[in-house]
Amino acid sequence: MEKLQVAVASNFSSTMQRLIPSFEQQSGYRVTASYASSGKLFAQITHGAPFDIFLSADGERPHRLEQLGLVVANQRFTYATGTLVLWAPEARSPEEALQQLQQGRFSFLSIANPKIAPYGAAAMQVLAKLGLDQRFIKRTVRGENIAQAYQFVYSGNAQLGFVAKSQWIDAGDNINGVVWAVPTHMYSPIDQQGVLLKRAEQNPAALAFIDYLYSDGAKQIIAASGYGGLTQTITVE
Amino acid sequence: MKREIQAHFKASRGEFHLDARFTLPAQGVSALFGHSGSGKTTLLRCIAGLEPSIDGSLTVDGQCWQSNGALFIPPHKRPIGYVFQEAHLFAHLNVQQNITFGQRRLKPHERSMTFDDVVAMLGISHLLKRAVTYLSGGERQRVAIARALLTSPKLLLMDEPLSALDEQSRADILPYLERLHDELSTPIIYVSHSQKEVSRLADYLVWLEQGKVQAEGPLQRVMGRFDLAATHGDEAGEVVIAKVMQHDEYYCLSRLQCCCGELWVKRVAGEVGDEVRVHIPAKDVSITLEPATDSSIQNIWPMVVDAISEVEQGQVMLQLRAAGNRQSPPLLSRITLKSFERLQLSVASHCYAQIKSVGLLS
Amino acid sequence: MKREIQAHFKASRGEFHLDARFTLPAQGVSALFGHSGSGKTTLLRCIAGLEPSIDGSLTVDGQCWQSNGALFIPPHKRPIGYVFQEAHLFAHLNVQQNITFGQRRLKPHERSMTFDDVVAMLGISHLLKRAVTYLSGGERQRVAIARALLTSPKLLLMDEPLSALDEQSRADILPYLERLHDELSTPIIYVSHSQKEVSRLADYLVWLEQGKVQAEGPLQRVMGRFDLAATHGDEAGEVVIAKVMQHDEYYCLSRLQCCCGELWVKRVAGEVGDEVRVHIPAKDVSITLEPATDSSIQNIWPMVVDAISEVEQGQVMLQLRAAGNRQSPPLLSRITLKSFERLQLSVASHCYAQIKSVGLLS
Amino acid sequence: MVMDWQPVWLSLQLATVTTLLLLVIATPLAWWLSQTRSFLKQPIAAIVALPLVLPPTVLGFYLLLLLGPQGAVGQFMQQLGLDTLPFTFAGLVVASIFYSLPFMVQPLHNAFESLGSEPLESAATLRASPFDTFINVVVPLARPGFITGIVLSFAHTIGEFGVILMIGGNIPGETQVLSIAIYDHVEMLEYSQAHILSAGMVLFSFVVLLSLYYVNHRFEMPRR
Amino acid sequence: MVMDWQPVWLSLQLATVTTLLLLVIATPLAWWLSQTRSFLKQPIAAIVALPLVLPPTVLGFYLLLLLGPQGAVGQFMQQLGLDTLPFTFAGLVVASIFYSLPFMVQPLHNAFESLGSEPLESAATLRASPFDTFINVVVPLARPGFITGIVLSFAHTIGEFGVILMIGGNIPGETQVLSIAIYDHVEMLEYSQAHILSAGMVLFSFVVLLSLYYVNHRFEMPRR
Ligand SMILES: Nc1ncnc2c1ncn2[C@@H]1O[C@H](COP(=O)(O)OP(=O)(O)OP(=O)(O)O)[C@@H](O)[C@H]1O
Ligand SMILES: Nc1ncnc2c1ncn2[C@@H]1O[C@H](COP(=O)(O)OP(=O)(O)OP(=O)(O)O)[C@@H](O)[C@H]1O
Ligand SMILES: [Mg+2]
Ligand SMILES: [Mg+2]
Repeated sequence: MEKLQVAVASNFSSTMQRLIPSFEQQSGYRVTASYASSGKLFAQITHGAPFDIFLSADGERPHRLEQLGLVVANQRFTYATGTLVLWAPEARSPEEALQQLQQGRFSFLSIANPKIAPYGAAAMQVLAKLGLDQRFIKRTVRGENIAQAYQFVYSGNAQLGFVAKSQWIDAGDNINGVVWAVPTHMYSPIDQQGVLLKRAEQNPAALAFIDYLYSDGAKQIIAASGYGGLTQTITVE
Repeated sequence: MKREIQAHFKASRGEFHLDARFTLPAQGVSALFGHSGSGKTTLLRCIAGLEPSIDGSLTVDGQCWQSNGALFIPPHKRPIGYVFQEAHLFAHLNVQQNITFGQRRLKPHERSMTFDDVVAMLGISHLLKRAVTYLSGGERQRVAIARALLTSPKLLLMDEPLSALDEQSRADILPYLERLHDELSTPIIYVSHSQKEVSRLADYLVWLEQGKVQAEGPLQRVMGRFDLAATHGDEAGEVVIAKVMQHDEYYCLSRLQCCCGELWVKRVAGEVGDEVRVHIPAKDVSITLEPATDSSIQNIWPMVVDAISEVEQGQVMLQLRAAGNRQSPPLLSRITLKSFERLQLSVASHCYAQIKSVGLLS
Repeated sequence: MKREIQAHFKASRGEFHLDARFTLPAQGVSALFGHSGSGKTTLLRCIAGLEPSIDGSLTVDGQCWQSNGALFIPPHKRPIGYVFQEAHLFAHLNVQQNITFGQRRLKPHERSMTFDDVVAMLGISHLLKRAVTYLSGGERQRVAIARALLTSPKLLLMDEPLSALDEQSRADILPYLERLHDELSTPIIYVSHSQKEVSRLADYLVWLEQGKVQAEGPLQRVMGRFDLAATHGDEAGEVVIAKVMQHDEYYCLSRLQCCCGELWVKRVAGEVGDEVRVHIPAKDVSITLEPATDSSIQNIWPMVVDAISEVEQGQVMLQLRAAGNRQSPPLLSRITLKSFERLQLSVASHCYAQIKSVGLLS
Repeated sequence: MVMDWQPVWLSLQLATVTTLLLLVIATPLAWWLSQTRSFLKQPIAAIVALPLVLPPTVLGFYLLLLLGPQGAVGQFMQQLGLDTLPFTFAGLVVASIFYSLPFMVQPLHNAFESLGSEPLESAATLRASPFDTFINVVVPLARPGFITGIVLSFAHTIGEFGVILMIGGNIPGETQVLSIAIYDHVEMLEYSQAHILSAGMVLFSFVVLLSLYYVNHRFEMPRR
Repeated sequence: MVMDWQPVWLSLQLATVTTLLLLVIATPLAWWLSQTRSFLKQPIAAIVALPLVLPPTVLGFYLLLLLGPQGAVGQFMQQLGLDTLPFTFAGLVVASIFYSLPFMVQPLHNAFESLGSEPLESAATLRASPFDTFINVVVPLARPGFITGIVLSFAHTIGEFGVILMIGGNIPGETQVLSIAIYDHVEMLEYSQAHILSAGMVLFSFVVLLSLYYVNHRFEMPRR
């Protein structure tokens, strides 16, 4: 039976773990997922990593892979859209969280590294919109990825943090404070895109998995995990 | 107050049991003497404070250095110099740096030895810039001696310091050690298994066997004891104190007076009136019934046989005393049983003891 | 083919220049003798192959071991036993494991020594299970000797192996070394600065000074040389080969015959007819003009004065030969100038040499 | 929570294999460094330590370049008809060896140098060939150096994940070792699982290290 | 490309300060380990090596918890009126020290043990106090151990970024060290920048290490 290797950006890992059982049940295929940052996965894929599908945290890297001709053309698809929230463990209401940010009532603000993580870039856009992007440079700590941005707040070292809504949902009840749901117009959409690698062009399991991602069941799971779930194929410009 | 070193150390190491109690004069040279493995090194280390786990007490010249767990002066605060059995030089320092290591840690007024003297005496001036790795065994040992001397110690501990040295080097160093205790009155505790060295140097002897003190006392008394003499074969003998009476510069001789009679010896260094120590090996004392007149042997004393013991088969040890002087210390003579029978000697026999002058130690 | 060891080594180490060429008999004991720093250890290391950077050639008993860069047999392929100046035991092995380290690497038929013999001879049976850290200096040296002996070497190299040992241990080991070269005809090259040890043990002598061979030859010839004798003070003397003629069990004496005459000595171990070596120290030979009859000295030979030299001021060295035998090897006697003048001795004077029997080495 | 033992086994395997191979590789290298008087000694000693100065992920990246199908080594291996190393267990081993080399070489080098020449010379005069001497004299006398090398390499390989993530690709059952698994848990905010695994790992390592030190202690040479 | 020198300086500063402080901390610890006969010796030696077995990021996470305002250490520091350590240079130093401790302690421990008691005893009989002896005899004789400890700690601190990223927060000019900068380039697929920085880092480190080894060589004790 065909085995399916999916390379998944770390920030989507918990959602992926919910998708896998349901897919496996439906299709009978077995999926193994490898998690790492999109940058690492990109480097690995360009050096022959044995992946069939790559679910990136952004659109840039799948695009580059397409340009390099390593993936099946015209198959790039957005499987999830990230949603940014501002987490304030000490605040009692979303408004207070926003005020805390605007008034600078924190020692450290945590974001993902804007250079390498789409959530970080989005957070910077929000700060710019609020006119705060230059003010807190020395008080802004940047995680390698959105998970570290979350950990900075979780450990109490940062009092505010732009994290992913999916993380907030994952954490469930055992978490303090409130989040301010950042209006989506304040940042360009965090489109998380996926591609089918050339080696898997004929792999029925891979094709089945992509089909599955378009399915309602998958969309539901993704949406419930805190993503603006829309799965669509993007054709090459 | 009497200048003394009182020590008592007790410890068990595997099958080796140390239990040594002794009192040494805190002046002159005391020898720790004994067979290999008898505990000499261990005892010396105790005195230096290098065996803090060994229980014991030690008083040096009225000062308590260690007292059964209650007091323990650490080694670097004891004013000692220590020459280890193996040289133990510092591998990262050259010869000169090794030698001055201790000296540099003294205040100027504490320094009673000068670098130039010590280096010249030990004949190591050509080695000063050398890495210690490139020293020969004997050179190593001389450097170690220099290093210990330059700490200007109040008590010098030496663990067989001359064993790797040739006669020439020994002959250079021994007089210096003698000067050390004569002029600076630095007491020396000297570990050795050479009876010759001991009798040349030591005033006082502690004889160790299996961690216990077997005999202890002034050199003369311990060396004169028959049991000791019997054990140590060829080197048994008597040490007598003699007074310099006259120097004969032409013949290069000195006339000494000792209890038993006159003694002509090779010109000694001292002044007329000085006291010198003379070791008379039992095997160098021969016996005649009549005084020989045409012999190259110059020292002939009339004696009386005081005691007789058979040392080994075929060998007889005679204890003699000066004829007409009941109180004179004993003189030992070892002769063959055959000669003994031929000369028909017995206790109270009168005879003449011949001593070869050049066979004497100064 | 003549059994010989031919060696020539040349090297410069800082100010030390080695350039030693010599030929030794490949049997018996050869001594490398010289002052501290004269290059004895370096030379011994060359022979063992431990100085591959030193140029030289070495042929042992017809086999070439090294030849000026063209050939170099590595040390572990040379059938030698080496006793280092410092014991160099393996710290990770106990005494027994140290001793058998070399033996275990021999094929059974190559083993000519037995463990039990060697251990008993060196008196280390009680130490076998001990960690080497806990050995005394002398114990350490004995273990090192045992370790070298158990490699059943075809050539034994010993660097002052007895210097840390007391008389008792020496007396135990020396006869064994003698047996080694007598029974197994294992040649021994022996480094020593003790003339006494050398004259007791060695057949052949190489005298080193500052890296050069100063004198070389059979012991008798080299030791008899006046210059050597003069240098080494008290221990100068003559070594003569003598034949055992008779044992007197009652008196525990043996009668030896040597070129100059008869010699009564303490009972020796050999059989009647065996040859033994006798060292006659110059200072133990006294001179009379008439033979003493009532003396404890048993050995009295009629001699003729062959040569006279003044050794030091006040001391005269006489070279004697047997009266009526122009070819006899010389006998040395040291007497004082005073006696010399009193006895009116001159070249060709007749006299009697008195030798104290117990003063002799076996 | 169902415990997934595979990463644990994989980590232990990786650390064991790496440490063993490091012993094989580093021992002769360290020995050469300790004995040579070649002018290459210092440069090579410096090169050995170099992998340390790069961030592990970056090092992994360069290893990926080198070992991958376009890299020099990768092309060479393909010419030999072999698979390329990245994303395989063998690749993990190669990367770990490369990265942990200084942890093994340095302590061994020190230990060998501090022996001095005496034991070697004694052994040679006792008929031991150089190899025999090395095994029966040098190795036991250099034991503390070996222990340190083993401890540092083993612990470091267990804990390392930057290089391994990059070269291994975090493929469950193949290259997903424990350190990556813990990392994943932390990333997924599954802190309790991460705590359990971390605590287990620390405890296990503590027991292993402690036993090693006690065994070492038992064989220690007695000191005065 | 405009070169940003700040991460470079920061890395050098961090590595230097860490190595110096490690010398201060590890030397007495290693000395104690080498001299003690306490039953605590083995457990403490094992604990020193433990930070190695956790993935650096995970270790960083736990340090973050421990040093943070809710952590035991953080609370203690706050009670003393001090700022908490995470996201400060001081925090980086503390984390680096913690993580690199075994690289300094282990080689020193070995070097001290291989000295034996002879030099200490000789020095004591030559009037040198224990401290004097330590400075003038033990330290020079243990030089190879110090060199190894310094090389491993320095190189490792330069290259480490998992712990540092976590504890430092990658604040440009404050806690963004070179290793993180290179990492970022790789993640951003800016490979040419990464290549330049890496090559510079490797070259620089090579020169530093080589000089260190040559200096060490000059002071080496002569061997037969
Ligand atoms: N830990 C130990 N276990 C067993 N025996 C020990 C231990 N430490 C020392 N010894 C023994 O104690 C004895 C005394 O040793 P020490 O070094 O004092 O002898 P020594 O008189 O100096 O001998 P040498 O003349 O040979 O140097 C030796 O027999 C030695 O083997
Ligand atoms: N690398 C070197 N540089 C300078 N001198 C050296 C070097 N190596 C050895 N020497 C010198 O060579 C000489 C010979 O040393 P060797 O060990 O052979 O002497 P030895 O005859 O065995 O003396 P000992 O009786 O004292 O042991 C010594 O003076 C020593 O200092
Ligand atoms: Mg001793
Ligand atoms: Mg020598």
